[in-house]
Amino acid sequence: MADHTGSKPVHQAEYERKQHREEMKQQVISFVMMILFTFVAFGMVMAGVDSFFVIPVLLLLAIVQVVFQLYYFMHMKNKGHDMPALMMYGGAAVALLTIITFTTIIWW
Amino acid sequence: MSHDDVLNPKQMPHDPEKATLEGKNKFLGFWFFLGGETVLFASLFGTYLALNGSTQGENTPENLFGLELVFIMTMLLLTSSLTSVYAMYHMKNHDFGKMQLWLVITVALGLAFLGFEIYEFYHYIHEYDFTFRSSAFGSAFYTLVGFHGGHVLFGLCWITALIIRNQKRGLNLYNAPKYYTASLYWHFIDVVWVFIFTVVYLMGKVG
Amino acid sequence: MSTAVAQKRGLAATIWDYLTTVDHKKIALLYLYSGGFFFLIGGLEAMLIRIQLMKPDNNFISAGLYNEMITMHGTTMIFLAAMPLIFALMNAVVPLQIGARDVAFPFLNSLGFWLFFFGGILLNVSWFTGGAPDAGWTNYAPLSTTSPGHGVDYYVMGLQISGAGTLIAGINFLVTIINMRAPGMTYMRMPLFTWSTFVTSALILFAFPALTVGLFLMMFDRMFGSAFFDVALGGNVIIWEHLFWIFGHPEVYILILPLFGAFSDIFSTFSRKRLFGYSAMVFATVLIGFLGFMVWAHHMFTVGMGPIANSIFAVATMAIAVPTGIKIFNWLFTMWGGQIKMTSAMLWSVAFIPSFTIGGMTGVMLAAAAADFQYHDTYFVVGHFHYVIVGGVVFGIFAGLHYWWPKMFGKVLNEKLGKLAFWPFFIGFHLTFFIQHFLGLMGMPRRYWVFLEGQGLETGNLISTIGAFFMAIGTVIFLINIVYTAIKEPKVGGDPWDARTLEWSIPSPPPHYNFVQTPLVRGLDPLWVEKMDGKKGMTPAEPLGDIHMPNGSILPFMMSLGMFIAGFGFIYQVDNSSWLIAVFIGMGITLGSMLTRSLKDDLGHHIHKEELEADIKKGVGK
Amino acid sequence: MRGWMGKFRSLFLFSTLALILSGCGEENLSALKPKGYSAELLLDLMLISIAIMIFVFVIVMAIYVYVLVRYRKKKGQEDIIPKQTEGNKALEVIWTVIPIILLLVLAVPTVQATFDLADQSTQGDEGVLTVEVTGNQYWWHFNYRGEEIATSQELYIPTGERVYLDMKASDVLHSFWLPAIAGKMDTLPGENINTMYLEAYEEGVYWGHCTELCGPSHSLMDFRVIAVSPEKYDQWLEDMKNVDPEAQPETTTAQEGQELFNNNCMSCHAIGGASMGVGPNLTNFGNREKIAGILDPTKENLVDWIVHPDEIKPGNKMPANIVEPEEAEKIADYLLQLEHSSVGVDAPTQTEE
Ligand code: HEA
Ligand code: HEA
Ligand SMILES: [Cu+2]
Repeated sequence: MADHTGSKPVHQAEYERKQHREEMKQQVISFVMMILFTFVAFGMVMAGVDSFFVIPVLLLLAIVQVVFQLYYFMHMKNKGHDMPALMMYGGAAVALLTIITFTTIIWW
Repeated sequence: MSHDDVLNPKQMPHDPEKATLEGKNKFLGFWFFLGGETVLFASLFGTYLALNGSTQGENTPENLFGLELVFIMTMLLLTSSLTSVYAMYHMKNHDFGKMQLWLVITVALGLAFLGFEIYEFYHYIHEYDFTFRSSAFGSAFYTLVGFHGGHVLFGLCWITALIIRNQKRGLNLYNAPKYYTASLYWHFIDVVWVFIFTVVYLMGKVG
Repeated sequence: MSTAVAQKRGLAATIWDYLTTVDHKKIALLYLYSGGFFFLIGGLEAMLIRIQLMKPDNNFISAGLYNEMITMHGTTMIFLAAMPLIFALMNAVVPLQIGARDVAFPFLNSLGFWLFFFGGILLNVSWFTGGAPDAGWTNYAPLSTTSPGHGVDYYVMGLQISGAGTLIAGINFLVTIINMRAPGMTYMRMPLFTWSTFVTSALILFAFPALTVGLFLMMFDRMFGSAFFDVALGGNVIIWEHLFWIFGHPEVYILILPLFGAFSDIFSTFSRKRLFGYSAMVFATVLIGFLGFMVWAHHMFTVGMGPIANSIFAVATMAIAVPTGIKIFNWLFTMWGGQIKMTSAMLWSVAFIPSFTIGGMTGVMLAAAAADFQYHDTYFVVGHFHYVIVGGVVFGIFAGLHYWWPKMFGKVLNEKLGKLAFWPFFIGFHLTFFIQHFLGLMGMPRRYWVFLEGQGLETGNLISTIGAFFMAIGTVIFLINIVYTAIKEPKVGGDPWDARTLEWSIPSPPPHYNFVQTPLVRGLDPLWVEKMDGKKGMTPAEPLGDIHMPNGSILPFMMSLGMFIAGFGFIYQVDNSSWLIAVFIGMGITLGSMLTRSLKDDLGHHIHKEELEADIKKGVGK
Repeated sequence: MRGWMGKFRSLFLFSTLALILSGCGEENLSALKPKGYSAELLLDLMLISIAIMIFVFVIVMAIYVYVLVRYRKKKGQEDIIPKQTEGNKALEVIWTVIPIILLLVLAVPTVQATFDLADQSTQGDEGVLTVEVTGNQYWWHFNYRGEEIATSQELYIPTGERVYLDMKASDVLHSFWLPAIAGKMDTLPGENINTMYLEAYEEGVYWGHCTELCGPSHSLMDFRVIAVSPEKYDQWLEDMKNVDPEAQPETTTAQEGQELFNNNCMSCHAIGGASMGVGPNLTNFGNREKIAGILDPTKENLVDWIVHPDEIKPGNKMPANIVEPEEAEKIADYLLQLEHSSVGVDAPTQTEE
């Protein structure tokens, strides 16, 4: 496909590309972090670390990973994402309540 | 904006996925859908957590799950998330060819993931006689992980359809939002998987 | 306008037009007709219930049939009558109130309707195939998982399909309200009906997925042998109750909030005053929506969750009285100092205040967890929820229909008949349901096919039944009014009520592109603002130009039809696996239609400036 | 806490309210005529809440009526435009704060009562009775823990002391409601046991209902609780423990009935003993208040029931037509003479007017 940016002022197109590259760099970094976290998580379990300690850490690692996904991969950190963020937080809040319920009072 | 501008834009804007009103709507609507999906998966996770002790015998999470396979699957899916980020990167740079290429790679990784998952299920059913019907734990496990697998399958079909449909005509303002939402969906699948491997497999193994 | 054209083209063309329409105003009519139809069915079921309970040990309908009756009455009224009627109002009004030409997703809007419609039909088919669902509208396991026959299967598939439609409708309204507002229509200038639609849609988005999951689990248990609710295999029946109420409690606010919005608009219009405490009203709406997610377990006080959980949920539930009270008082003070005009719409709204207040107060009484050990599953609860639902939701729907009827049909519903319908309904309503609180406390549980002689329950039940007949009379007069109005009443202009919001600035009914030129909004109650400035109508925000509109499509209908067919397949494959063919055919149609939708470009069409000018000349686009 | 709530009740509004409400309903069935600790506690709580509600309602209605009378549109007002008030901070604060206070007033006794009713501190103590309750489609079974006896449909308790109920269901959900003595509690199938307690003040026969939809005959799943003085209760226990299931009836028809009963019915039912079968335990049947929980205890009704249980309680598990009507008459003779204990027979019932 032809490059349409030709008709834009060159410096702006250049600027945008640069910006995209910058963002891509962040994304690669978050990817590396995610992989790292995954290694740590699996490593801890395989090494048989005490479950009392491991479970909160596992959950924490998962949440951080998901934040990376949402904010970097899915661009929630960028502007124009207020409403998506609001609705994701809404969903997360209901999700949290649901999970708390199902792990506590479901056992009567 | 005339139809021609949408299908053959004279100039690609900065965010092609949000250049048209339809694009903006799709973008927002899809995010909201994901907000709803969050609750959907939370309900499934909740059910799983409530029932994962109801194993009715030897087929407990500790005895069943093998972490090697899950680790490979995790790597595949995480990587596919990155490749779809690359695809979107090229979309923003208006490089259609590269975008398609990265999406093809994404699909390939997704397929591999799905293959492993099917193998895993097959393995449980035939080696361990552990099925959807054997216990409440079985039902909850296959439902949760299966729902995720179903999402993967749907995502693969969707992205493949987009790749094929647009191969000849390139990026435009009509299909850019479609690509973008498909990639959001794909990331979300990855988000869910992060919790699955943590809550189901790792925590199951820890006991 | 388009209906007139269609009439010339004949019936088949009209039907085709409605099957393929993506115009929110026509979809509103579809919701209205089908919701109204289901309301009559649900009402008929209610009458049969009341006749059965007219006297002790009655044998008018059999025990099994009675359970089917209450289940279908509850399910039909909530999912197939109240919600669609609310969607009818939302579709007819919200885009106009924010100055939009259409909703954000016209195609999905149509899909949402057809899914609801086919889901509702599927549910009601069960009457003719050997038994309707009979485990109550709450469908508690394991009564539901072990219920013989296919009744509960219909419940599961029917609600699953129509629930998907509702979710789609919710997302559609959210995006419409965020993205499609006319210039100057800031969030804090949106009419309360639009605001409450927004909050309601958010509730739908977060509440329905829990129902979806619950229904899937129920479906797997009943049709594919899983063990979620099978205690013999380690299942847990309480999971269903939680999932149902995580959805179910927000659902009751999904029902009432839009009508709170409608009442706000109506009180303000017919008092000729701006809404008192607008920002407090918005805040209260949001707060009710928010708190609505934290109280679901008040339906489960007697399940044995323990005193800690019961106390937490009791206090959380009581908290909702505060924002609701804020609303009640703001409405009263909207009327304070105004010029109250008692139109039929206003009459229903005015009647709502004491009725709903009583219902809300019995709600707070129920929330006192310990006391609920006496109230729960008795007629006290039946009294409570009909007070809020009939006195709030149904009154609100009647009020809203009276108020917006001219916008939808171009004619004001006959006022005399309107009031004539109101009085028997209003009196009958209190007769039917007030006494039920006492019946409950005197020892009458709900869902009782018969009550026995000599327990002191005879008189109360008889009064209640008589009241129901009054309500039926009121309903019938309302129907007569519709027909009478269609035949006899004259056409009216765009603004018959001297109203305040944007929808009244355009003709009744509006042309299918709504606004010839998008209006410029300069304040809360935009039309009122212009009128006070001595202007006749809105100032346009754009020059006259081509208008982009979506194309109609039959695909939403086809997708829903596919689901309908697949639904039968799922239900009957338990008996005979050759029914799986129906699953494949149905899903094939649905997925094929989806594929077609995504492969075929559909960019909509343009209405050209010249046509618009011609319309204006004919007096359409003023 | 009963103390201060009891005092509350002597307040004027309360006593009037209580008086008006107690006009409603039958003795021993109505939640408005409490005859036991929990029911009384709950009535007090209800009265507090009703008082608050009446207070709120009066205020709302006062404003409402005033507004509707005062501000109706009058002729000749067309040109006058009402003042477009935006709101009023002071008013808004008032109608936010006052409800909050009222709700707190309600919340405190609510929480107290909730914990009070969940109290299990004396369960298992020496001399404290626990009954294991099982809900079945469509009958109730009561097992007296540690006593090796059981009853169905009718629960005997001593007055003036707490009796704990450990409750579960054998098939679907049920709920045990005894309005005049206590509230209700669901019974669930599976592992879970719910516990509540009863404390009856007076001797009497109290009427209970199932309040969780459990199938077609849900409305027919009634039961009785017979409260007798502790001495009589001990007597009853004695009688029940000495039941001889094999005992020969006096009349010949009843003897034939016994034979028939043993051959046809014993696989599901029992007489004496403490086990729960597929059907109710029929010990002391001749002294039952009701047959199957709902029918008056006449021979005619019993024969009807034995031949066509499905017509009387649709969907119940007792098969129809296992015996001929003539045989059923004999079985009825046998069952109706099963009078193992006369304790409670004279306890005041509700419906004899
Ligand atoms: C439109 C529907 C609707 C609405 C709006 C409500 C509103 C409320 N409901 Fe209701 N409810 C139902 C529909 C609804 N409900 C249904 C269908 C069921 C039964 C389902 C089933 O089992 O089948 C049910 C059941 C139900 C229960 C369970 C009962 C049981 O099964 O044992 C409870 C318990 O807490 C409850 C509480 C409340 C409360 C506290 C409110 C509050 O939101 C009310 C708030 C309003 C007011 C309080 C009035 C105005 C306020 C003032 C004037 C301010 C001052 C007031 C005070 C200080 C008190 N409801
Ligand atoms: C939106 C919700 C809604 C509405 C509007 C109503 C409206 C009515 N309901 Fe209710 N009801 C429920 C929701 C609703 N209900 C729910 C959720 C339950 C619980 C179910 C369960 O336990 O699972 C319930 C249960 C319920 C019961 C308790 C049953 C039991 O526990 O055993 C009763 C009994 O009186 C009752 C009565 C009524 C009556 C008399 C009306 C009246 O207001 C109806 C008025 C309307 C009419 C009277 C229509 C008149 C029209 C005609 C007669 C013309 C017919 C013509 C044609 C069909 C062509 N309902
Ligand atoms: Cu609720």
